[in-house]
Amino acid sequence: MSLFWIILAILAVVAVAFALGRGRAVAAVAGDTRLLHSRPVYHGMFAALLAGIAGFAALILWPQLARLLNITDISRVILAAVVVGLSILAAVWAFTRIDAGFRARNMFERLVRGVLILCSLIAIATTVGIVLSLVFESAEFFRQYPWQKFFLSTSWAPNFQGNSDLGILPLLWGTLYISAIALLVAVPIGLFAAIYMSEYASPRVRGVVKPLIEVLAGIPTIVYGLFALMTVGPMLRDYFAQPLGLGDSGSSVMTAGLVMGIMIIPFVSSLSDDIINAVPQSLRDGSLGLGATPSETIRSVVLPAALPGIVGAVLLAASRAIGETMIVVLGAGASARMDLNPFEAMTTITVKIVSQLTGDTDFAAPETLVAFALGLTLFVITLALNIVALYIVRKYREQYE
Amino acid sequence: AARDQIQIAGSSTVLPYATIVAEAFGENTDFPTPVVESGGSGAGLKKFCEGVGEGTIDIANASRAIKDSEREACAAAGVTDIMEVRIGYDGIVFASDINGNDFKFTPADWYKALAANVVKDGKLVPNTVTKWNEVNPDLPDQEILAFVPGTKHGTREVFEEKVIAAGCEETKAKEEIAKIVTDKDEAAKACTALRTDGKAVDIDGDYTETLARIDSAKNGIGVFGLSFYENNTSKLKVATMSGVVPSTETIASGEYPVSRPLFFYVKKAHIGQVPGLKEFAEFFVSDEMAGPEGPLAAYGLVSDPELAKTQAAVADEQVMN
Amino acid sequence: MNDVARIDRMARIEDAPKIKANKVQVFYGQNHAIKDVDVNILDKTVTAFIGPSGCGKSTFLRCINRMNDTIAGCRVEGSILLDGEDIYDRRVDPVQLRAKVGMVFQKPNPFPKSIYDNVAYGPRIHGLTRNKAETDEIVEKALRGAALWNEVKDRLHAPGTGLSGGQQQRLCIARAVATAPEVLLMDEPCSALDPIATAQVEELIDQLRQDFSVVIVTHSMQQAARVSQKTAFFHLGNLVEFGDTDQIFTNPQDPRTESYISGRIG
Amino acid sequence: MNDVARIDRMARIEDAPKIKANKVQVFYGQNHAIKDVDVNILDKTVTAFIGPSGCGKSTFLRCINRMNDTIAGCRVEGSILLDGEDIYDRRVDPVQLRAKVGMVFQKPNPFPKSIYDNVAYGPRIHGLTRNKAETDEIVEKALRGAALWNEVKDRLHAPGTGLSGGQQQRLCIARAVATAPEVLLMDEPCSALDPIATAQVEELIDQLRQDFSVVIVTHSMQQAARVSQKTAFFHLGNLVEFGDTDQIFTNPQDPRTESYISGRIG
Amino acid sequence: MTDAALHPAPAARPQVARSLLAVDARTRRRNAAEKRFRIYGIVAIAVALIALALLLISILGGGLSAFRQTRIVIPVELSAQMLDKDGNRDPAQMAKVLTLTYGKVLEQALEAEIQRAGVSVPDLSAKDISGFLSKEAPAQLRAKVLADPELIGQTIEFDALTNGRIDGFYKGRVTMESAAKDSNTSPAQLQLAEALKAKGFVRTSFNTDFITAPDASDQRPEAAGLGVAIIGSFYMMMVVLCLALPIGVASSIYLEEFAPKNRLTDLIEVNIANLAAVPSIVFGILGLALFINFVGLPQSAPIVGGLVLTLMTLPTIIISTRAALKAVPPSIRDAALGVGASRMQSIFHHVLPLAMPGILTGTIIGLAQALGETAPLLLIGMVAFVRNYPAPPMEGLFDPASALPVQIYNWTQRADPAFFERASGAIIVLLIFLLFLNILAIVLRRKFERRW
Ligand SMILES: Nc1ncnc2c1ncn2[C@@H]1O[C@H](COP(=O)(O)OP(=O)(O)OP(=O)(O)O)[C@@H](O)[C@H]1O
Ligand SMILES: Nc1ncnc2c1ncn2[C@@H]1O[C@H](COP(=O)(O)OP(=O)(O)OP(=O)(O)O)[C@@H](O)[C@H]1O
Ligand SMILES: [Mg+2]
Ligand SMILES: [Mg+2]
Repeated sequence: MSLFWIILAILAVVAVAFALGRGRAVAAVAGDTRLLHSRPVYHGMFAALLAGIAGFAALILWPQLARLLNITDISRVILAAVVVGLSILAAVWAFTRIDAGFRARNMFERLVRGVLILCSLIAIATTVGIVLSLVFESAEFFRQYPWQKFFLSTSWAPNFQGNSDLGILPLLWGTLYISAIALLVAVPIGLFAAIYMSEYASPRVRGVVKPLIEVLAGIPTIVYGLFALMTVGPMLRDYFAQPLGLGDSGSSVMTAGLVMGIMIIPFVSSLSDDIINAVPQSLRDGSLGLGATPSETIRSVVLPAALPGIVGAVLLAASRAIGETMIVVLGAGASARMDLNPFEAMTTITVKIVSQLTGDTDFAAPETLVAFALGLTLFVITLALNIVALYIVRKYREQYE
Repeated sequence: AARDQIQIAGSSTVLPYATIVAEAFGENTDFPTPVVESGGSGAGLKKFCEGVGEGTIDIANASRAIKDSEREACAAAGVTDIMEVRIGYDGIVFASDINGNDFKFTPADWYKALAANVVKDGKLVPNTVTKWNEVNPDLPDQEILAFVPGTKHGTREVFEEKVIAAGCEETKAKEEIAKIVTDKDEAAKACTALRTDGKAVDIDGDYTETLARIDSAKNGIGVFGLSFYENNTSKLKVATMSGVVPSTETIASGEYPVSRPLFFYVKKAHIGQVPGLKEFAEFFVSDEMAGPEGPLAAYGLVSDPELAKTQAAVADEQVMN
Repeated sequence: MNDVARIDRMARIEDAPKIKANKVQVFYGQNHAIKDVDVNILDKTVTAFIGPSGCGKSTFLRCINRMNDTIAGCRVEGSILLDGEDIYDRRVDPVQLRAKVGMVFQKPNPFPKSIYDNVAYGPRIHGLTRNKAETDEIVEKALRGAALWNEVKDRLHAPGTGLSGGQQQRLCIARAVATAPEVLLMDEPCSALDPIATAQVEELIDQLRQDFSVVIVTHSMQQAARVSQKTAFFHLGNLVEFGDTDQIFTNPQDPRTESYISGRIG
Repeated sequence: MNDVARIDRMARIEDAPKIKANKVQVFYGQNHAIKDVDVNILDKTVTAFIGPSGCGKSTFLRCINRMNDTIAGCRVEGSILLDGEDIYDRRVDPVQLRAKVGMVFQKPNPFPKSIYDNVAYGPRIHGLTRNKAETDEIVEKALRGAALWNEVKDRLHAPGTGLSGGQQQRLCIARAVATAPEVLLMDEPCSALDPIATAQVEELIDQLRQDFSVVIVTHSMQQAARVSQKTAFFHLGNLVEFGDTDQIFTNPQDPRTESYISGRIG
Repeated sequence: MTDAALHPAPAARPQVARSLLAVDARTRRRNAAEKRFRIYGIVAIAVALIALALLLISILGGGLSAFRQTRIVIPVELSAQMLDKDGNRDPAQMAKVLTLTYGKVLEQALEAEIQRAGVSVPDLSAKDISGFLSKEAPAQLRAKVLADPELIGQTIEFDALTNGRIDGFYKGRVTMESAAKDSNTSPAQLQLAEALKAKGFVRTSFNTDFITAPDASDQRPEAAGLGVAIIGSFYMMMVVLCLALPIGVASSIYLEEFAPKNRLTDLIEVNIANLAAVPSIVFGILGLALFINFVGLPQSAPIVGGLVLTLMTLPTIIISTRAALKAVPPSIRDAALGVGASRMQSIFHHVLPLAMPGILTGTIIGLAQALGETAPLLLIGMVAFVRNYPAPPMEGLFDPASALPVQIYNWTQRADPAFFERASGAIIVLLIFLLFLNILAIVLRRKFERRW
């Protein structure tokens, strides 16, 4: 019995449970559904949801349980029997509870709420998982490499023979520098595009432009990388860096920042557009009615009202910028350096995580393990930044609501 | 259901060879085509050393020999019987834009051009040369710009060892450095450290990136694998090293100095568990594949003069001790 | 308002109506909401629009400062002259128009800002003040005028959306008054107000009339009678009758007006 | 409403008030909006809440069906009993409570759906109907009751947000009536209505009183006098006086009530 | 009570134009600001669209040719002598004959054909002839013969792929000049190609294999296809869509609508924002540790990829969904609660539909990101050379597969320049995937979008 059929079987049980649950509720009041505490659908959905939860939970957990209990050969037939059996059992139990007074909606909603809570815990679980999957190897790294050097050294020079310099500072600097430039590109462009789309453009234009801009987020980053490497980099070098005497590096922070900025435009523009569009028209009317120009209305009424959402969008864009590798590798180069000159090559933490993790170095040596420490450090840094951001948004928002 | 295809992971240098063999293996036998992951020697060996069983890989490709520390980690996870198979050599060449100047290098030229610090008047001072002909009057009057493999690449190790360190020795700089820097490790490091002022550009990507960089900076000189160069002879001009033109022959004979062996490692415990594993290993090192006339050599692998010995070892399932 | 301008305008008072609507038609898509309305609104006068709910009072009011522009699918025909100039002329800047013709909406819509910022908003964008002190003064005056000052003077920096319904309505009146428009359109400004607050707002309207023109939509016949000099009665999108308030309420010409008035309840 | 339940309720009518509020206090953060309010609301009776704007009428009204739960920072103390059961009891399901105690809000807030769906929403979620025909019937009845049927019968599937202010208000009344609550809380339901529509809504309130209990907030003293049997006068968060409407309007006990009533205007 | 003398404004009101048609100085300034503001908007959109156009042009320019492929049809004599020495058509025996032999058969057939056609090219070497055909051709011929042993002894018309360089010559990528320097081809070989084309043996036609065939090794760029990658990506997107969207929306609903506002929910909120900033490769580390090592799911499987990408896209979906939920005015919730709807009902009936555009946007952007991501797949073994098609859904989710971005990433790393064209072609396919998603979202968004 293949997985496909097992799932189909669960779904069948769910459907039957729904129909029977609903039917029983209707029957309980001899057809006059107004006498029911909850509408018949809720009785059906309660039974169905219970059956579904039981079935799918069993499907996911049973093999793990079997593994723990050292039942090595989990036969598909047994699996199917257990899963479908549990599902039916749950449905039957739900079925027995159904009568006119059964608070099916409340029970159903309580179940749904449980599911919702479970879902929002996935985020926490992911974080825990990430920390756990980084922390042991990081500890191993710090056993082999002094933490003072890692956090305070300004030199990054891994070496195959060992004796490497693995200071995070140049990488951190590169990360912040490149992300900042990317945001300087993306936030104004994205925000203005969003404003134009939601406030000025006709629905038709908006309907075309918005998805087009969204395509920018879907173009594989390697394309951006090549674009940076072949077009933007040389152009910046020939028309800006060299004439200004700022060096002649083909790859630079500027190149990567610009190109990455273009990539994250849709994060700012599309999300902000939705949020701005959701600001009630009556607020705009209020401002326009006082003789404000549309732009004044946008700046002083619409944007403040949409602020929390816009901040979220910008944070998302920033996050994406921090996590990007390909554009940095091809656009900004791979050399770890601390420099103010934006036309110099630099690199980011993320790039080095990837390269140290996928390189040819000894996997038990600090040169590879440093990737985990970098990951963990970046995690902590972004966490701190996010806390600050949340705090600022809160403080700012309190003025409004 | 037990896994029925072979799982391979590891070095991206070995990857093309492994895919060529895997493809031919899938075509010519009843076994499914093995799955070949890329991801670097370190990552490959790490997966290899994760343990024994269906959820772990069978073969790790590596562009270097497995390290002792890695074998310890392997053993700790229960991976004890490992077959080491050397498939041949990878030549490392220096090439520049096809329309540019001709170069005839020696390791000393590279050392003088790219060393981070040079000895001057008994002191280590930052390297300031900007043109190749300042390094060696026989070289063209061209800005120094070298695209060298990034620190993640095994090629970097070979480059540092066989070119920079060799140049360091050749120019007698090593002895002078030893006088200034007393710590032995530090002295070795000073010998191979590359400049960071933009003359030596680290490439963390692959050879296609190096090629693209030469495309956008025509005076750059890149470090490539021989097979990559051979596939792009219409765009690249190769430089000689110590007067030898790199080719499979000159490398096999040892005339051309810059090369390294390539390996793959087989988990012996999986032979018999994973269908076709031993057949694949044998197929890989067979003359039809890895021999001098085989497709791997045609693609640029320098075939191992001692291939017969390897074939025998694989047939015997000889493990490392 | 500087004196020259005032004198200038005074000179014109009797000449022409402040606002002259000519055969105005409004369509919401297919829905013909305003049919052939002609109306003259005088300066320094309060004009009341009355009529059953849904008859088009708000719609017509919104035409006068082109707030209908913001409604998709709304089409206006005919002409409306403000001081003799067609406000639907292509050269007219609706922003300038709305600065002259202010509006209080039917549903209170305070900005999600502090009470103070809500009121100071108009003066700021129109540059009516030169410094904080002046702004403070305008804000206080406007809030006092709208009979809200006492209730909010201790919480000027609390959000305007946290006010009660009636307070929000007065806030919106204060906001509109603070910009000192020449014509003020008020769409049921007292609907959520208690009698005392209503009286205060009516007093405010009376004061405004000294200098400006006010148009007020109301459902309260008594209110219309109390505050307005002219009354327009709308019915099903038509302007049924327009004339002096006294005449409309004592001696309506049209039977529909008659029957609407006589059902006086409110 | 099934018959058994109705009989059951009838038997209890005279025993106890439908709603009994006991020392209710409401705070918005620091702001003490309702202070120590005790009030009994009888079944089959219309109770009017009057008082100046911002005195806490809406706040108290929202307490009765726990709509205050949704306002962050709003805290309710004291007890409110509905049919003898404390609605702030932890075991009480606010949903069921609100199905029994319906509400019309001060600001009309139609769903951004069609007019029909706005009205049919309540009956649908409460399963009051068994088929489309019954739903149609309920919708029509509710819209007729709210005096909106004639205006919208041809555009039942047009969006409810495209109605005029007064129409939206009546739509919200229809929506609340359609769910047949036992107690209906109406926050200034006629503020945007013309006299005729107001009369129709008042008639509706009178009809509802035959079976249910109605609480109405109004600024119109006349309206309070016309429709209600009991009146509560609020001032600055206090319940100043509560009694028979006749008595309150003719013979108020408290000087504050007196002075508020006598300023009768709107 | 009401303060007397409300008007006029305390400060002398700045000169206001009396005529509506004459614009006063301040209004002119404000209108100029307005115009500038609009222009910023237009410029912003223009910049974004120009960047998009440039990228698309470069992709299309480089990749469209991947959808065409050069083939040659030659009669091949399948001599029993070479292919089935025993002559008993025993499949097991015939399977012993390797592709090498079939290669020779094809070589002879091509040589014979050249002679028969009377094409003569000076300096044509044996290598030029043997290198004319793709190395894939013998494999295909062998598969064909093994599938139908009766063919042996016959002469069949065989449709063979030409070598990538020849293909490139027809597409203009390889020229006589470049061939002169290229060690893998020669001008003579290209002349041969030209002559054969003139005779009509060679044709370039639409390349369905590019979309359906599996990947090929570095020596056969002409045979490399996207079949496995498309299936892999499709499976992964299914997993992501089926998990990330409901989970993301569910947790947003809980956090935004139900969760008490306290330390814990703040923590969750910060957490989610922070997860968005975690580099995707770290999700790969997590996936490897959790799904492969702990749960025991197989390597290189789309299910694992899908799960990892789900975790990766969740923050994007949650953040945008929460923002969208937050933007729904509270009066709508009140209205629903007021008629006795439960919180759950008010959310699912009213709030969620109104928040839908924002949710869809987040989903689209999240999916686009997931669709183009390689780094996390690196660690769970999906950045791989896979030639066997995964099985149909559910079971197939556990079979090895690659993915579109992986294929692109791999191909851009390969030495043979012909792979660059393939990579660009793959990008086009990926964008088409994306386009479908976008169109779906546009349609849905249209349905839900509404200003109130
Ligand atoms: N959400 C809120 N946050 C803070 N304060 C509030 C909020 N809502 C109301 N208030 C305050 O509580 C007090 C009572 O408000 P409420 O809305 O109950 O008044 P009301 O009697 O209904 O007045 P109106 O007739 O104007 O509607 C007012 O001072 C008001 O400013
Ligand atoms: N945005 C809109 N879209 C479509 N129809 C509308 C819109 N606004 C109003 N209408 C319709 O136009 C007609 C006139 O509406 P209007 O708002 O002008 O009425 P009103 O006289 O202000 O009524 P009320 O006293 O109830 O506010 C009504 O039938 C209304 O349904
Ligand atoms: Mg109106
Ligand atoms: Mg109120």
